[in-house]
Amino acid sequence: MKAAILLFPGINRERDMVLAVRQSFGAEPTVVWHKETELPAGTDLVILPGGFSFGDYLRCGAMAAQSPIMRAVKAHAERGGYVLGVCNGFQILTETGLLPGALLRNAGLRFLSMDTMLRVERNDTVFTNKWEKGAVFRAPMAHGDGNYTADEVTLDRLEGENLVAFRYADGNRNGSARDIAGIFAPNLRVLGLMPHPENLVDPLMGGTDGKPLFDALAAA
Amino acid sequence: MKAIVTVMLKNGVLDPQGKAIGHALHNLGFPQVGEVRMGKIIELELAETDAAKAQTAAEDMARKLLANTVIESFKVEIAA
Amino acid sequence: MKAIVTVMLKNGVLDPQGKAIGHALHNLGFPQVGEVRMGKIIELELAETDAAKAQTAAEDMARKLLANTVIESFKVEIAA
Amino acid sequence: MTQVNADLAKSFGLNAEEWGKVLEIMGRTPSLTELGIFSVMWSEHCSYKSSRVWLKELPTKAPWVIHGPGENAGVIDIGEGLAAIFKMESHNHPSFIEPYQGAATGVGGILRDVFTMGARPVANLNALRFGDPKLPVTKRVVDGVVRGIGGYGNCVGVPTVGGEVNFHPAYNGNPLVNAMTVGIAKQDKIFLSAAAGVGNPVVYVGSKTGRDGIHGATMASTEFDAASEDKRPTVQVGDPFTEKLLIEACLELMQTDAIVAIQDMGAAGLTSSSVEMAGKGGVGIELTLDDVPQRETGMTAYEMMLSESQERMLLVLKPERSEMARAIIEKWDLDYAVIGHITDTGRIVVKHKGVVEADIPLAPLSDAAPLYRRPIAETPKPAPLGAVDLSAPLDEALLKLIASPDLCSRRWIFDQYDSSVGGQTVKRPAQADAAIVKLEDTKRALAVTADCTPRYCVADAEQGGAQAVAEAWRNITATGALPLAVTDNMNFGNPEKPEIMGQFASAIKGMAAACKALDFPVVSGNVSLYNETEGRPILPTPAIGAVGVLEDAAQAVGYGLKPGLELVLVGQTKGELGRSLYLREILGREDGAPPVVDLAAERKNGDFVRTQILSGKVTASHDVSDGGVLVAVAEMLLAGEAGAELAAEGDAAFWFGEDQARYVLAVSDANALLTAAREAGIPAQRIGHATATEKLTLPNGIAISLPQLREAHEGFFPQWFA
Ligand SMILES: Nc1ncnc2c1ncn2[C@@H]1O[C@H](COP(=O)(O)OP(=O)(O)O)[C@@H](O)[C@H]1O
Ligand SMILES: [Mg+2]
Repeated sequence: MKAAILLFPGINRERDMVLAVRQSFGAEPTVVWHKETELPAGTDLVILPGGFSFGDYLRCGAMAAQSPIMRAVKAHAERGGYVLGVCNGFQILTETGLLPGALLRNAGLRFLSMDTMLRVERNDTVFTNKWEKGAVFRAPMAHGDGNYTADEVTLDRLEGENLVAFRYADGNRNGSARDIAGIFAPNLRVLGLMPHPENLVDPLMGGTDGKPLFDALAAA
Repeated sequence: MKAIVTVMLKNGVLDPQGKAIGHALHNLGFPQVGEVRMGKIIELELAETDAAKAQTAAEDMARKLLANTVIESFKVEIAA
Repeated sequence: MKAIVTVMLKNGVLDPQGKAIGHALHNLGFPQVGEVRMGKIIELELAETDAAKAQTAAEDMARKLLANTVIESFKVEIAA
Repeated sequence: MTQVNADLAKSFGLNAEEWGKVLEIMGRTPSLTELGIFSVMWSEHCSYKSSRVWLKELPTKAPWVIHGPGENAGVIDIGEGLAAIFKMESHNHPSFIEPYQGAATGVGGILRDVFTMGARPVANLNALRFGDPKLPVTKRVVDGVVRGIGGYGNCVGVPTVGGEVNFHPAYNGNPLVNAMTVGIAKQDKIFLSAAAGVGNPVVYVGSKTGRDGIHGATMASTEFDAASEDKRPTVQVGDPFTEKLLIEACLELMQTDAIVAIQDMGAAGLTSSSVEMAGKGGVGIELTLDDVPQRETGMTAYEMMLSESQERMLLVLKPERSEMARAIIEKWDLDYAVIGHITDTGRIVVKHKGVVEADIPLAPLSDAAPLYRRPIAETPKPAPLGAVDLSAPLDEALLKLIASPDLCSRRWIFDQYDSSVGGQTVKRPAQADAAIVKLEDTKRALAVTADCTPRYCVADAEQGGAQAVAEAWRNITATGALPLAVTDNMNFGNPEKPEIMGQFASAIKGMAAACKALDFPVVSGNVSLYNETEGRPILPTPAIGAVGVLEDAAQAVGYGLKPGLELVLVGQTKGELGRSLYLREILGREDGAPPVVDLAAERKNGDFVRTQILSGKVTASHDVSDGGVLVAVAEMLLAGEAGAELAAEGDAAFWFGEDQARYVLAVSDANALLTAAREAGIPAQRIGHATATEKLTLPNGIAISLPQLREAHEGFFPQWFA
């Protein structure tokens, strides 16, 4: 699997993502500047990492969604390419319309930086097949706007079509609707989630709970 | 001209900031406060002399960037 | 009644958000955009029938909580 | 037109004698812009006029020191061709006026001091002191400061990994916000600020200049009073997004050979950066302000020279590389403008709209800067602690202590700081005595900490100064790392009062002795004076930030306890309760002498502990400081997954005394450790063992359940902000 990591100004977890991908893929991902209009030839997986693209001024992810590279990402997704958005990356995917809903300010209006537990809602996807269904794993979160929201119809559809990827399993700190921490697009090839599996891929940094995500992608 | 774009969360979308402000106002001794909604206001200087054109342009900007119409609604006013 | 409190950064205070929005609008193909300032708007439902009293109360709330008067100024409008 | 005269000079903070010197240097009445330049360069903040004679006493050299004080930040060798670059800086006054922006811009400022030298910032810390938590204003300040530090640090993507927080009524109206940044650079890619090369372009990079913070440097150098309200418009707003761009743009530019010299525009903005760069290089500088990127219309030369708009840098470039540099800066959407050039005149010349607005000889501007050896009055040594009532039950005292604002969990604070961004954080807050941050692509790691105990300093500034250094050294040692160097932030009251200068001088004396004894040189620092409200000074607060190194990050130990381990107390316990938290929180007393700092014992015990850790025999380690041994053990339980049963004999003075140079180590073989200690001549005793139960059993048999302990420890902040 050939991975491209997008770099928008203000993104700050791209190095973390490079480390996680490098470790599982055994190959170096390409980092792509947001002003590019094409993805590198042969890109299978596009990763939108975390951070504060354009300062998250106005709305998280809103300005990044308008970046030139996002047209190529949409085309990639329409072709059935894989896309992973983490934290700000998830926000950018909702702003772009590649995933439904939106991420509002955390219910408590404070930035939340701590470990959280995530439950794997389905394991028959290219992202989650290294976990058991229902498995609970630890993932650090670090966000001010992770409060997932969508209208009831959309939420029901997400549930009905089994598109919820992860739910918070140890309390819902940010106020997300139905404890949703991550969702898939209907083709199961686009995943967005708020917490950071890429920050738990090394025992030295506290554990390897997040590694199955990258191992699964590497094997796909 | 100046365009003033007001962006509010749609009815029915939970407003964590509005809720927190309402709570804080009660604690500060303002029991008369009922629902609170918080939104954004964006003032744009436009190099434009035609109010109708300014209106159209600002609406376009709101749809493309300033508001996320999944959760927000907007309103544009033109001032001289 | 409804009080609408608009809070803007004072003149001369750096507005990083406004700056970034202006920049993004240019990139989106709106060259006519000049200065952009971003502020907050807070809509309060008030259990109050007297407009003058509502105005005073809302101003009080703005001074105490809604605006940071060190760097922001505010304006209150009362709607029915 | 403003009349420039002695009265105006006075309102700018220059006294009659200083004004006389200005006239002598200039040989004429200075222009308003010139007066502004003198007033900020000669302010306490920029000139260190009251503190310089004392700072010279600090040891600053060691074989591993690459650049000591005098540069934007200190630089030390951390092995493998890498350097750690770090400094601490205060933003006290702005943080009281506008807590969010004051703290945020404090973080932004210290980041710039570090990346201007070529380092990628890898860790932020903050040392905070607030007033009485019962006052509503304290809550507002804490909330704003914490949000501001998080708002800025989280956005720029530098993990905030440590810090400290104290409360004391002496900080009412004058909180302390000391921010520290640690960065990493290659030793052969370190950038300095001395300008060179006549004709080389002087380039402005970053945000546009507005009227922000004009006279911020002089404000930071005067006391607070009711009139401070009027100084509010000087508040600066931070733009962390632009800072992030600036970091990336500067680091990218530093990969090339374009830069001759670089300096952030900090306090006194364009004035101090241009004066310092040209002054250090022994050259002259000419600026044309018309080309300065401006955010507002109609700005005057005076305003542009004194503006403290944030997120700006000043560079001297090689002319043939300037177009390439422009391309890099503009790629990051930052302003780039050539605003002058280097000359050989030894003068700073400022032109605006065709008029020479300032023309000042640089050498006298710095050489003739005022330097005061102000009168000092030493604080009398505190009377020895009289009889102390030790009758409070141990369990009740412990629960009360660990729930108190100075000892309770800081989780509510650090949960608002992104501590994992960067993917290198080995030990986060509340896991180890120092935060551990790995150096990417190596096995090495840095250990970083910030420490000071102002309640000791106010009783005995010399002991307090030594203690602050010793505690920082101990915190690094307790992780297994080798302590290398410190940065300091000297926060004191009005230096014109002899008793304040006495505190300052004594603190320096204590710090210097500790730094010498521990081979722990000072490589950078900052002084913040006039920390008073209506004439009442803060507690003397010489905050110490420190950095150590581990050759193998995997060897770092934290203080979380696991069942089955034995607990050994290393170091001598006499039961020193003077100025202890036990005395203050349980008995309502703040008297006696602070604990003695025995630097020889500190060194010996610490070297022993580090050796034990690096030999792999220690599973958990915690230094003993605030609250004494029992609090240390409680913290080890709360950070781990074990209970404990304590066995040592001792009264409250034993369990809560704050004797220095001590550690609690958790090992699987206590006898081996005790034997090794005996052979090294170091006092050590077994005090109990860790259990698989959910409780802490005290020597008297009384047990406290861990949930109860946790509830007491975690309660304060969440309840305060509920
Ligand atoms: N208390 C101190 N101890 C040691 N060095 C200090 C101290 N205070 C300031 N310095 C050093 O003096 C120099 C000037 O400090 P400062 O004006 O705060 O730096 P900057 O201009 O980068 O803000 C720096 O090199 C700093 O490290
Ligand atoms: Mg500097």
